[in-house]
Amino acid sequence: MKAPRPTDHFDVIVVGAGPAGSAAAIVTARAGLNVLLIERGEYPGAKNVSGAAFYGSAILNKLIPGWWQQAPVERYICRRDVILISPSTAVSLDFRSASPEYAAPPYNAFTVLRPKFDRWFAAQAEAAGAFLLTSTVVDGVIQERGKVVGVKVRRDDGEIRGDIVIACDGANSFLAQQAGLQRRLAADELSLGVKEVLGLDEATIRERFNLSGNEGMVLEYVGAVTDKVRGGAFLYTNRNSLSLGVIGQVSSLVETGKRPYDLLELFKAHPAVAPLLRGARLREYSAHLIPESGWKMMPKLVASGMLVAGDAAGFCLATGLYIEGMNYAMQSGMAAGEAAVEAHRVRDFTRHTLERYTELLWPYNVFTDFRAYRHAPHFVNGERLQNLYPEMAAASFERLFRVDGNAKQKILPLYLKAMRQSGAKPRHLIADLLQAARSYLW
Amino acid sequence: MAAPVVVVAETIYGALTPATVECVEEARDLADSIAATVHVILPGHRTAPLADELAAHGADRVTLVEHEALEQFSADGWLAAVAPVIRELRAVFTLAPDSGYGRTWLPRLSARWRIPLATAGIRVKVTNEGYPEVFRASHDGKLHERQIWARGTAVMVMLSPGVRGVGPELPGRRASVEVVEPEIDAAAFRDRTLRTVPPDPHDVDLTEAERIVSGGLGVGGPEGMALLQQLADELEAALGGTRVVADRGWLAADRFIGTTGKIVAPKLYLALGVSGAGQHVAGITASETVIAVNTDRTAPLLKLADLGVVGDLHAIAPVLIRKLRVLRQAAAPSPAVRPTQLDPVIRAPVAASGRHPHDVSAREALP
Amino acid sequence: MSSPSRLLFSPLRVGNITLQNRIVFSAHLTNFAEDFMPTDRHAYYYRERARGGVGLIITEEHSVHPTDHPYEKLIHAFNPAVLPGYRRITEMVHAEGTPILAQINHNGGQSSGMFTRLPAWAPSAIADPLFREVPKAVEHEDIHQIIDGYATVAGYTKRGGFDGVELQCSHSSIVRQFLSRSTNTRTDAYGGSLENRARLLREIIGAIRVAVGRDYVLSVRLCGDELIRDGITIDEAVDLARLLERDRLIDCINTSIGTATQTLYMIEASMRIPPNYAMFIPSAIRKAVHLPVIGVGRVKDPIQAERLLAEGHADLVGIVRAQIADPEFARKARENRADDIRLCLSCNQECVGRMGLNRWLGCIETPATGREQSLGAGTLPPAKPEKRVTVIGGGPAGLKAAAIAARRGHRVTLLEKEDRLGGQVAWAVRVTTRAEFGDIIRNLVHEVEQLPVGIQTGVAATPEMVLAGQPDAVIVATGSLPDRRAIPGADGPRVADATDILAGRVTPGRRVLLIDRLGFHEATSTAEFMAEQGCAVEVVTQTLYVGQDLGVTLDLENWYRQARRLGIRCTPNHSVLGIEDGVVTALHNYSGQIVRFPEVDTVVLAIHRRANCRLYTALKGQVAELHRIGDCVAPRRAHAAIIEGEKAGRAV
Amino acid sequence: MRLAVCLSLVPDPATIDVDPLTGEIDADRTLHIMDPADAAALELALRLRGDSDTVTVLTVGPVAAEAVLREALAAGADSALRLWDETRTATKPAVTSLLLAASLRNEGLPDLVLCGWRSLARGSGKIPALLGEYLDWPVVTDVTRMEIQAARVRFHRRLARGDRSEGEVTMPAVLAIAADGIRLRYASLPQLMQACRAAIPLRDLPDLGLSPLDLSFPASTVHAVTPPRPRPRTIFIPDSSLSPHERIGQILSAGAAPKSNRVLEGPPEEMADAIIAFLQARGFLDQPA
Repeated sequence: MKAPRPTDHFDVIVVGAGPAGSAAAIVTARAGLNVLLIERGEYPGAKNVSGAAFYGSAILNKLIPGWWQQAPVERYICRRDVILISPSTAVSLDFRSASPEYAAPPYNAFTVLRPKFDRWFAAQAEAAGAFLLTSTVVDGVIQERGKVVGVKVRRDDGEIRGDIVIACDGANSFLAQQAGLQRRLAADELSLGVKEVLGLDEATIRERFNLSGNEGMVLEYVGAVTDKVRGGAFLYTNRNSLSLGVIGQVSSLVETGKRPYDLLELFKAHPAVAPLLRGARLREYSAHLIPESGWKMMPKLVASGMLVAGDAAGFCLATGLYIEGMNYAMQSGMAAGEAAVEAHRVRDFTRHTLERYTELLWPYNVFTDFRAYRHAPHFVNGERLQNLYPEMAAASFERLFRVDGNAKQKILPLYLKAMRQSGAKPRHLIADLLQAARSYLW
Repeated sequence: MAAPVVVVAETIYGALTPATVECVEEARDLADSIAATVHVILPGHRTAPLADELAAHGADRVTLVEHEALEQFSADGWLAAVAPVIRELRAVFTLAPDSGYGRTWLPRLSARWRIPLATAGIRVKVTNEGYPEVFRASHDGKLHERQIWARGTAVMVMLSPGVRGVGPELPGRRASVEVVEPEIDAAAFRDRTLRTVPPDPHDVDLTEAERIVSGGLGVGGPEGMALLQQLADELEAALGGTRVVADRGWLAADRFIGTTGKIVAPKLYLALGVSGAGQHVAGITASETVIAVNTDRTAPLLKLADLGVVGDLHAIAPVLIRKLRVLRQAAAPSPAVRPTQLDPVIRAPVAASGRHPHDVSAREALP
Repeated sequence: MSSPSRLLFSPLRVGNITLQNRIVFSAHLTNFAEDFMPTDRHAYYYRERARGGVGLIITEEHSVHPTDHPYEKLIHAFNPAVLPGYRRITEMVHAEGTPILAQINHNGGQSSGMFTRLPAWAPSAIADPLFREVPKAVEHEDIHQIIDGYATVAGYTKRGGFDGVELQCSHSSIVRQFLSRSTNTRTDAYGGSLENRARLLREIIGAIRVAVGRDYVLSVRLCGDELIRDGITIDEAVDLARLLERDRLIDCINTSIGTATQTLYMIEASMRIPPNYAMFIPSAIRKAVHLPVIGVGRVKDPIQAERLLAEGHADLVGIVRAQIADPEFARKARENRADDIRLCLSCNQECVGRMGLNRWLGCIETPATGREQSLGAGTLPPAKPEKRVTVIGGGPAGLKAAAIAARRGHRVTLLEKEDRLGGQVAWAVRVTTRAEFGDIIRNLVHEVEQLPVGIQTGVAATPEMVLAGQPDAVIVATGSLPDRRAIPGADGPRVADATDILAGRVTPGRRVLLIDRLGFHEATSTAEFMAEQGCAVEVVTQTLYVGQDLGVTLDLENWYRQARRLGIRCTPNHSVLGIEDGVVTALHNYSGQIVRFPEVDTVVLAIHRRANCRLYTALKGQVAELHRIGDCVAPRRAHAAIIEGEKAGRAV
Repeated sequence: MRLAVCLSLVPDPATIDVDPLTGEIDADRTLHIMDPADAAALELALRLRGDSDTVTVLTVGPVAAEAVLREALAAGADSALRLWDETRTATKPAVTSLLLAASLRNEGLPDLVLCGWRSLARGSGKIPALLGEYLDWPVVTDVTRMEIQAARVRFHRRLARGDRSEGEVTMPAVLAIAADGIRLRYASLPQLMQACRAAIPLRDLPDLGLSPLDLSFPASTVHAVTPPRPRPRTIFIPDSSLSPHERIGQILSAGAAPKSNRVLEGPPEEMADAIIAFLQARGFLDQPA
């Protein structure tokens, strides 16, 4: 490990050794800058919790070619299910692909266990020359004459000065708020994810999800799985464990008075889910805040001497079809790193020069994706899509496939009957179709 | 005659430690399985009366290593006086309790004589094929390790106390006793034990307390429990109680006795205001002497006690405390044995520690 | 997420299956069979426990041969018609992810020809003390038929979807009779040494392995001490266990104590017998073998079970009556909600008590037991509309009605005139050997405290007070009162009611005569209570013997043992005519003589009570909905009060 | 005064997840920390250090073990040393003690060596005594309190079942600390950053003047790991030579000897005297020896 220069002044201070922080540290360290990477937990990944599905394999491949050969990955994802759930039935769309984009290097996505993955990714930053400082909590930024010049840590004589601070300290970022870049997030802009990791031996996973070798599967559930709470649930297959969790919008949780833990138990007991978990033994339980309303909620990302990236910047796209955070974290981290390197080249760290970061976010397709799907979060969290349509779909399929001697009905009359039963108005349906189209089709 | 199974005994307050008796019984089972004899080595001063107890638990032969300097433990003393006796017996197995004293000198013998030593032993056996086999605890008891050596390897094992429990004495067993008086010079001992101090009743674990004063619903409240605490202090007993008393907060949660609390086996159990419901009684069946005081003549515990007193504890206890105090002062003016107040090392100011990073809980991340 | 019961909920490998926890719902009779076939009742009964989180279920015994039929409702597993019933049971249990074994058995000489009109088969022609019929000493051809029966039935259980079988070699079984010198006096290869006496068992095991193969759990239930003359003792049991382990054909050893037809009271131990009383048996066997060992014997509490595992006495714990009383015992223990478990009283009244009377299995405090399909979990209809319900009386009946009504959503108020809940049960617990009967109230009070029920004690309810609350429905559960009218002179001096003695309202004199017309615990436990305080007690009853119904709850033998120690005189066959100044006169049933008993200091009455229905009659017609439940309808035992409490709670 | 503290890297018990069927530990999810008993020993050493004293920390282990040395340096240790033989993957207590003793002799013998009484890993508790053997020094284990007086150390040590004993030992000596409740102090930022930067010197066998032959000890041949299978404790067994009736009696009374029950009633003075008389009769009131 290259011992960093003994001065207590750093060119770049990155706060938070998650995907965003480590990516920024790698880019800046590779450019020869004197980089400090601070992590609150005993090791990178101790405090980081996310659904552990990583869709940015190709992105990371640019930063670290062939990364999956060295990194601790669980399974490559080549099968995805989206499942509409009602209390007793489930209607699912099953996608499986053996095409090279999915089933051959650089693969499309992986399931990972964050504690192991983050630790490996931060080690790459150290290898690139960044100085990793763990078990240290950053209490705030140091500001002089309206310019961020360092950070204050929760240890004696805990002041470190640096030209640029890149805040990657997760959703509800304390540093961004303290620097005035981000207001406190409202309850409907945040979701609470409650996750469990259940141990299950490899052979049973392969047999139960019919996967062979290192193939992996992602199942995402929408509808009554969260019992009137707006949100969804997921189940990912790891090598010898399952990650499963429930995500509920905080405002909706507060309204319904439901506890996330109860929702998780409800989800695990659902007839479509329980058989998948039989014999699995609880290993870990954790909770995590997810910034969800995307484009609308984007904070100011730049101040003089400071950038915000990753979840701290709200870069978490949850559109029902996609639940992706880690890839955008990495992209924003790399963009912030590049902006910091360029600022150092011109030795100017004012907000004006650092705005380069936001410009870079377009070619890095962070802003492009978020703007394209700016309507999706609102649409996905709509009351009707969350609870009404899944029931309708389940009821109509139930009706469709039941053989009870009565005359068979065509799909449209059947669907209209299901709609009347569930009290949905046709004009709502049309409005929703339009909204869906705007969100996804064009 | 097959090589013996040797046990190195330990004593405290002039009696055999329970862990020693367990080792003798383990040695007896082991010796029976390989048709060997059990040979116990008992270092100390004036320890002859203990030989019969060793025989009753399975010892065939006892060697008393007798010397005044061996009254209190010293590693150098034991190495000088006891090691040669062990060496001479050429034991196939050497057992000893896994105790603080044992861990000071036995590992040195294993290094000197290049004999394997397994500590935190759970069970010692010889497999059907004749290999010495030891199960030991590792990773703080979360795992058991199984170790096997070649046939005929001499093995030393330190057995974890409490692993098998002390069994009943076997009637009619005798052991041949021999005395060895080593020439040793106490002045040359580099380490010495000055005094052994009994446990502090206030924080001893109830399961290990020799004497317990216990309060039930009849105590009436925290003041009643304070009265019982005084009585407990007079008798150098630990304070316990029933579940009801703990539920009402008059007693610490880990001090209630019963099937869902602590199972105790004290020599003296003095219960005041305890009715004796099944759940509680199941926790004290192993008590040697039970005294019960209760206002209700029909209280079940009165019938299970060696001495039952029908009366109000609030009247009887203060009188009892007064009389015990008078008796104690008359008998022994010097204060009861208390450890000298050693300052736990020079107290250097610990760095003004801010909040430890791990104290940051996930909740703080919530809005 | 480590719960205090670390070992109780750690998985264990048994044969080719993995149990999720160490709790076993061990084999016990149910009398659910109809036409000798398994029924839906079995399926729902076992599923309720599987859903409650138990680790392993072992069914009651199924018979392997036509010559085996000691009691009516036995399942004839030798008849292939059992297969649909088997699949129904195993599918419903496996749906909850719980493995299930079938216990298979031949009762041999512990039987008679009553049902089969065939001779009973046994190792030797020694009559069983209970059936008192000399059996036929089986010949070698008969032995081969029995062995084939075992193998065939084992095959059927596998086709029926079971995960394995258990061989009953204790309690009542031809295998036990071959093993025990008390019933096996053969001189051929099947008698004499332990190897010979164990030959039948080892041949059966071999035949079963041929029939079902190695991937099928085979458990053997051995008796550790038959507690009879020349019976099996612990040393033989340990040697037998070593022998079987060396054959390497079995996967697990279950344990037991006593024999079904001589020392049954030591098998299903009542509350008189200390918990863990039989744990020395699995402990000794576990010292000798590496196979998983199941320990059984009045285990009522998860912490007690955890301690047994931690002290190494067993690998698995058989918990039967506690799961008959509360099917969710395992889940509540796993979720650290041990306090919410409805504790079993070990009273034996409605579970094993009904077996002897050829009735289906029930439970004194759980009306759903045996009728899970109609009364089990999830069958409680929500209150529509929600009503204000007033319950008068805090005894078992009132508490149960309040609990059920409140659980359905009614707004319930309960009024009790004493300052403590429990009704008559409060007195029963004063006797040390009956103290655990108080758990029936402890459970109900704990359940009601968790529900929105307004409890007011020390309130003597009057009709005006009840009506003032404008209840939509009233449930009267005011219990019963002493009834002195039945015996002339019973209201005279020096006469007391049994409850007065137990409540301490009356202190008995030195010489006491107790008149018993109930033949049940009220009489015998009061006698014991007084004798322990030094009274000279004589019990007079018109029945054939004192404590006629103690046999049902398996307390008879142990009560008589205690009565003899305390010097209680028992005088049966005397119908009491009257009392006068401490002198009781009675008619001897068979001689017609009038007998005057010597004068005593106190005459105690354990006689029938009368319904306290004053409040009910006063409220009749005044309230829209009025129910009357428990003793205030007709004084009966506690199970009647609980059942009527459930019915009223559901009807409101 | 020169103090040396031996530290070890052990799996954190809170993160150990033992597969109840096979007994294997899931290495992926196991975190490693400085052994709490070693940390207590280090804290005591730091508190003992006077102005002219030095505290050196040593550990035996692969490069990952550097973490404990860095944590020690951050807490204020003066110097750190790692000992390891690259050809090994694991070590045994005898090997660890031999390496430690050799290094202590090489670097110049300290006045006191402190370490934990037993590690949370395999927890043999043999190292202090073995170290004493290889240094020919006296050893004291399970020390809860200590005080240095001239060339001697006064100590309290913990015995079984809550008993304690006081003693003294001449210096130099090896003291194994069992002071649960003492936690290592929390490092300041500059110390932490300096510790992270510090290069940790490594000594292997040649540096210590040892050859692999010295480290060959009679190894146990088979070494299997199983989930804990508790061993049956002693329990009352009815005497099978007695008659069935008597055996049932023993079971009913759970083996307890029948109690000679006596119930008294009377004024408090009388009752107190009766209780005291009873206690004296049973020997509870005569002074302990």
